[in-house]
Amino acid sequence: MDTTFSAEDLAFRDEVRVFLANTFTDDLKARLSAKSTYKAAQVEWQQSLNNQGWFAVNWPTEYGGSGWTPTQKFIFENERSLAGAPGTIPFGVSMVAPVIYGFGSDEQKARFLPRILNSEDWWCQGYSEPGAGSDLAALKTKAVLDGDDYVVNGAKIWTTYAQLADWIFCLVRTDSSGKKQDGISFLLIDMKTPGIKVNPIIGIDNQHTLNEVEFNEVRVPKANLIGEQDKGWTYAKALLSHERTAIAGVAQSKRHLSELKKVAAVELSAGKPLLDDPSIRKNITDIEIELMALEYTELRVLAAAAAGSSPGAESSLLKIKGTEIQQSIQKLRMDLAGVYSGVFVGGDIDSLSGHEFSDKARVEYMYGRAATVYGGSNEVQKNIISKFVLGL
Amino acid sequence: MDTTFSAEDLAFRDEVRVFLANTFTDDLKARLSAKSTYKAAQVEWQQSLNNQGWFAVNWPTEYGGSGWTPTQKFIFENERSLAGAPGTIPFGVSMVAPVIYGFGSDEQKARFLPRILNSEDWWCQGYSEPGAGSDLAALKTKAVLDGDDYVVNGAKIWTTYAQLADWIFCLVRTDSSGKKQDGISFLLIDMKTPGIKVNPIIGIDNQHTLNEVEFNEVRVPKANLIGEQDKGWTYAKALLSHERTAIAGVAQSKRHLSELKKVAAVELSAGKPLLDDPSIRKNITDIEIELMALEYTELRVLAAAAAGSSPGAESSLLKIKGTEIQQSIQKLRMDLAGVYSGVFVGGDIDSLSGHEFSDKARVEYMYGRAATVYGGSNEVQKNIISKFVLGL
Amino acid sequence: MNFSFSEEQNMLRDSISKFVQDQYEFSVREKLAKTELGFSAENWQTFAELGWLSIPFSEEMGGFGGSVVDSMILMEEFGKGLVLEPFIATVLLFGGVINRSGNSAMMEANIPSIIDGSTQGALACFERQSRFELSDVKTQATKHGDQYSLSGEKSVVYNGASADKIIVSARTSGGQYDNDGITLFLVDANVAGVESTGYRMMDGQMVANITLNDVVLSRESIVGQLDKGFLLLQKVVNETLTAVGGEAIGVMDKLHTATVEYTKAREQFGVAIGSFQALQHRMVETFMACEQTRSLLYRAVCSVAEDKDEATKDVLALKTMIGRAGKLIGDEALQIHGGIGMTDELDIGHYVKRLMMINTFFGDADYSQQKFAELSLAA
Amino acid sequence: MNFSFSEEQNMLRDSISKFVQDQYEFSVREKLAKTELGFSAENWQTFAELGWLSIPFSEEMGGFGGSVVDSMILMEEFGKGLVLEPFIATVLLFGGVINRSGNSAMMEANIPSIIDGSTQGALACFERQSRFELSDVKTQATKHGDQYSLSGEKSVVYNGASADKIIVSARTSGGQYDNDGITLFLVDANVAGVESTGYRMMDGQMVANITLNDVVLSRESIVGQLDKGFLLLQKVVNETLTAVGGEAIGVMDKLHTATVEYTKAREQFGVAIGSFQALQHRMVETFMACEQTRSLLYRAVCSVAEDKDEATKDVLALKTMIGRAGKLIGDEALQIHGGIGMTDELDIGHYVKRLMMINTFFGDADYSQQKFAELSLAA
Repeated sequence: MDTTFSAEDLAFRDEVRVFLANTFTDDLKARLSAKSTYKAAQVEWQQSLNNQGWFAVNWPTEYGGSGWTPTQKFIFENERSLAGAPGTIPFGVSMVAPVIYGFGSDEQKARFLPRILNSEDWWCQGYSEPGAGSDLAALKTKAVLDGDDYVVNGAKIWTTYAQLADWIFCLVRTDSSGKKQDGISFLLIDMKTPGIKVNPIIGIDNQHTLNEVEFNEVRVPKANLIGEQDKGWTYAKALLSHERTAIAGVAQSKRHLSELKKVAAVELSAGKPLLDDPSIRKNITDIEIELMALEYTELRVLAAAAAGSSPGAESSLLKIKGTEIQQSIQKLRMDLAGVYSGVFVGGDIDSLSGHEFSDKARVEYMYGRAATVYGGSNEVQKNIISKFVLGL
Repeated sequence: MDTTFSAEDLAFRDEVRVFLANTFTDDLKARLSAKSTYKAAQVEWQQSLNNQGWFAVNWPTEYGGSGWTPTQKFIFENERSLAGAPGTIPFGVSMVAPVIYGFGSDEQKARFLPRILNSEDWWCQGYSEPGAGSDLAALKTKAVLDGDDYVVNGAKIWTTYAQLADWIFCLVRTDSSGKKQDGISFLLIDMKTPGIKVNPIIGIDNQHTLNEVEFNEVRVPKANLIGEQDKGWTYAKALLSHERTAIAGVAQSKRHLSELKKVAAVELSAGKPLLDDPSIRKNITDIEIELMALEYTELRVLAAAAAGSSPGAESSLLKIKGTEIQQSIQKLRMDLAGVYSGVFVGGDIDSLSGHEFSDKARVEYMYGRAATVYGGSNEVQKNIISKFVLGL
Repeated sequence: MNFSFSEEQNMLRDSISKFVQDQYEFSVREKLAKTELGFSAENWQTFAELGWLSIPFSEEMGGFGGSVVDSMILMEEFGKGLVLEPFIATVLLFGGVINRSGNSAMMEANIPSIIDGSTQGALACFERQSRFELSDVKTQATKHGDQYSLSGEKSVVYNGASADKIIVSARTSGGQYDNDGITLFLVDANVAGVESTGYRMMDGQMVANITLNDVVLSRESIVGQLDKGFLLLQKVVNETLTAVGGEAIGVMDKLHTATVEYTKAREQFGVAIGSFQALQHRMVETFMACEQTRSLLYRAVCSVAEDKDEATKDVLALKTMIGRAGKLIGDEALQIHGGIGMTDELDIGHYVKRLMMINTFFGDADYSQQKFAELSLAA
Repeated sequence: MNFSFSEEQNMLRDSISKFVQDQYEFSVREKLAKTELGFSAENWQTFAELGWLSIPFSEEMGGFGGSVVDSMILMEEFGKGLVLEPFIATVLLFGGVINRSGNSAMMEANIPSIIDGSTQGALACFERQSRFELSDVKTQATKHGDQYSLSGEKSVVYNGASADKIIVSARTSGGQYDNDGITLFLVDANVAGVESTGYRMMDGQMVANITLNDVVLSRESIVGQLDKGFLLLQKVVNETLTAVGGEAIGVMDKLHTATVEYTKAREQFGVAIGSFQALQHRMVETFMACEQTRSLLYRAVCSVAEDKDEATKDVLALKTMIGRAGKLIGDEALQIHGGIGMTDELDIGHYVKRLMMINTFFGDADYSQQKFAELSLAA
């Protein structure tokens, strides 16, 4: 048991730092934060990572994975977060790709994986449906085989960035006769196919991130079916625990917390820094201690995964604690912003109020409420731990 | 809506203060706190209350109740607690008496109520059984009619002060054919009856308060059956919400909290009073604010009861919050005691350690753990609120 | 001691409740919230006609002669409908300060026009740096003979953009953080040197930052006593917070009830989600939080109405609990509603935002608890 | 970076685990806890023979040459059996201070007899008034020529009644609360002027209050450096707390597991109570609390073993979480067990008491968190 970095690890860390300094430029940063240039900038960033061989960090090396050790993953995530660089959009590289290389045909692998690696396709996820939330398997979107095509009818909801996406991977119902987990198939659908309509959903953060995606007689080639018809639930399940691990966001939370300490050092109450306020001290350190723990919980899970045990119910723990910490940080940011936490209009007003972090505070707080609901609600995660870890 | 006291209320408060000053003497106080003299002293105290007409505060006046308004009850409880005077042992006056005057025969009323009023009989409660905890109705102690007697076999558990008691009121099973709530009868049993054995249970507080009471062919005259055979559950249920209200102990908690503020003002850390410590300040005021709220919640429930609505599920709220606050206070006391909170042997060592409140801290903390379990566990109370208030 | 409402109070509640139900459907409210004004001038006239704007003022002034209990009742019903009209800013804060000023000329000149709905008012008592400290005042009032000249900037002034008249706290003596030496001035919004930039808060309320550049005022513009503005503010804040506590409980009850009802209707895994015990017990917690908050509300409102010594302490306890219970209830409402709760389209998020705004209004839970501790733990 | 144990460490764990299972049944432990000594001298000799008492000491001293990781492993297994023998007091605290003293004569004179089980030791570093502050020292060491005279009272000294030798913190310079000016002295328990009053703690541990009346000591009795005792103590406390963290996690896991198993067996309302979702979700919380505590334990133990800058900070984080998680886990274990959990007869209450004692050991959760904040929030 030790936590020291080897000489190779330290060299890798330096390499990452150099890469970040060269690649994550102020110009890129600016383009990432403007709505109109966001997508292109994010793609550019992901392509830079891929050129370095650092994009598909969890893929098997045969498909282009980075082949990193848990320690390298830890180092990269830490450095990336410290630099404030964005993560990768997970829907392609982390979510559909493992299904494709795990269960797809050779043709599908050849067709989709290289484009994902190079961020040529922007993917979104079609799981949830209006009326079926955490009870994912209750989905109703139907696909009926008609010649060489499946004809898809129904709707998906809470689809992040569907408005930017080229492709959507969907769970669809191909058989309703058995129990609900059976009869589900996994389809890859081109978003340009006629009959698809994307309806924006404005969130409580007043942003357009989520969407409803309607399917009206959408024809999807049979070649886009992953694995066997009616077996999609199996493929999707394998992917779910992966999603949960990714949601933990430890490195990101570390960065946010350290930013907030700096804010608390300069924001005043009655002329004294908020960092001297006993409530703020308690609130910050409550979070920090949980986060220090979660960082090592994640390392332990990564180490176990590298040693061959697949992250099962432990990933539920990461998801629950990770999202709880994220929300606590968002709450802390709001607390620090005080009355300015409620300021609604951005732009000019921010500078007027003298509290530039308040608009970010509100948007992140509000958007962050969803973290305990998506990726399988935290209640569902608790049911998973209860059943598979505690044996209840 | 107002919280002012009328002239009559103020006069009553003065009267209570005079009574307490005259009756709750240092001598009585000393006898109450020594194990050997406790029972006689407690009886003496209750008899003093009864001589004043202040003992049976919730009974109808026709049976000797005090006929107090909610405000008077509030005033008395406050003054009593402020003075540090003990409450009344509830098993007779508050628990079995309402069943007797509510459902007993005229003979039973005449026989038992005057002796309860004058604290001539010490009662204990025979509800819980080994194996049947919160699921009270699952009780198995059997009573079979044999001539003019019921013959009782079985065991009751968690019986407070059974070792001091003259009588026990029991729920017994007289019929096992229907659903479990049916076939239960309510029996009054003389503790001197042959076949009763009291086995002490030492608690985690290392005190002997609880007991198991065994019944082995115990013959109980039919005249000691309350109401109808097999209808005991109905009678007991009426009593339960009463018990829950009594458990809240708001006035007592107010007194304890104000004592602890005084302790925190003199106990030091690094030479500074603990009362200046931010954690202690937060812990004290967390409790105080909840308690200030609960005081008014209780007043609102009392007022509603006086206006004719019977305290139903609201009493579950009082029980939950009241016991949570009690436990928080016990925890706070332990925190103040610091390392001395663990001192096990009382007597000499207490004075040695210089922290006389530490032994009390430990005993009350440990004994207090049971408060969220007895009187219907807090989980059961939540089920009650969920069902009867929220309609879930 | 009694916890029931008078016949008159029940009638008041019914009339407000009816208005909210009939005129304040969520979709109507949403349209109003997006207008430039941020509320309905027509509604405001209705309030005047129904006498609601007169509630806290004495009968001599043409008012209803109500107490904070009446204001609490009104605000509880307003809370249920997320009413946008600036009752708090104009009637409770602006009107409250005038009403407690002891200056009868000023009262006679202003209260009738509050009551008839013709004057909109605001209280400008916070600044960019002041966070929740009423005493942190940099805005300077400099005396020139019989006149004062005001300069400074006030932040997040509720109803600041619509107000005809604004009460401004300014320093006439003492240091930046002193309680003493703060004086309140009545400032006409149209007078030279007053500039206001309006913006919207997340609950739809319109606020403004107000700059004062050598605004010249007569001695008669002083509200209350020279240098003693802090005490006057504190009194009015206590009264206002009990009324806002009413609003908070209205919002909380609404969120709690809507959530319970949602769990009865919403099915997952083939059953209503309200049948899951883990959710049941959490909703019992929100139920208890509502009840405990209501108890502190009644405690504080009586304390303020009866002018008890512990009024400030009771109000701080209430404010602390509103913050904490509000967070719990809001979080559970969003979480239990799930995805649908996260959309701007549903009313739930809007109720949550209003509760969050109430939390930071004149001091959040942590701040209020520390102030409470100062009073409660003084040796 | 790796989180697995060496072959040797796994063997160590197995041998301790086997001892606890075979020799430390709860009923046996309960009898031991009620003896005057409070533990078994025979067990102590077994520990010596098995080499456990030598774990932290270097091979040169005849020790096992282990790290804090090894001590942690041992203590985790001890925790599962609520082992009473004074390993913490004699080996970790007393032995730890000697071991870190840099004084080779003293090490050679004392460590072998710790290892062979013939010396019992204690560390007397707290006083009646000192609460959790190691630096609050009133006990005075007055210099007379080449000798020191010690006077004062030390409180709650673990193993104080059985100890042959005691390390005492005393003030040689500075004021009562200063970190500097504290010196550690090695005191023979039988020497004139040392009086000890033994008593028991609720977890069965024997402690003593020790009075020192003009106890005369040579210059050679100084452990470490004059006036620098605080730094030495802090180092040893960090090492000890990571080992005690191991014990805590042993206790927590035991409580959590016993509770889960109880809910599978215990029936109410016709079903196992483990089928109630509200209880399930609460046991998921205790599971997560165990895992998070274990993570901080590994973090702190590596930090201390690798002598990192953040060692103290990591230990304080661990100690804070042990207090908080321990409270949660203990509370839930008692509550979910219900009545039976409240009896002295069942082991549950005893595990809970040990966790409570660990919480107050060298600073409770609130104290540790504030100390943590001082390090973490320094600007």
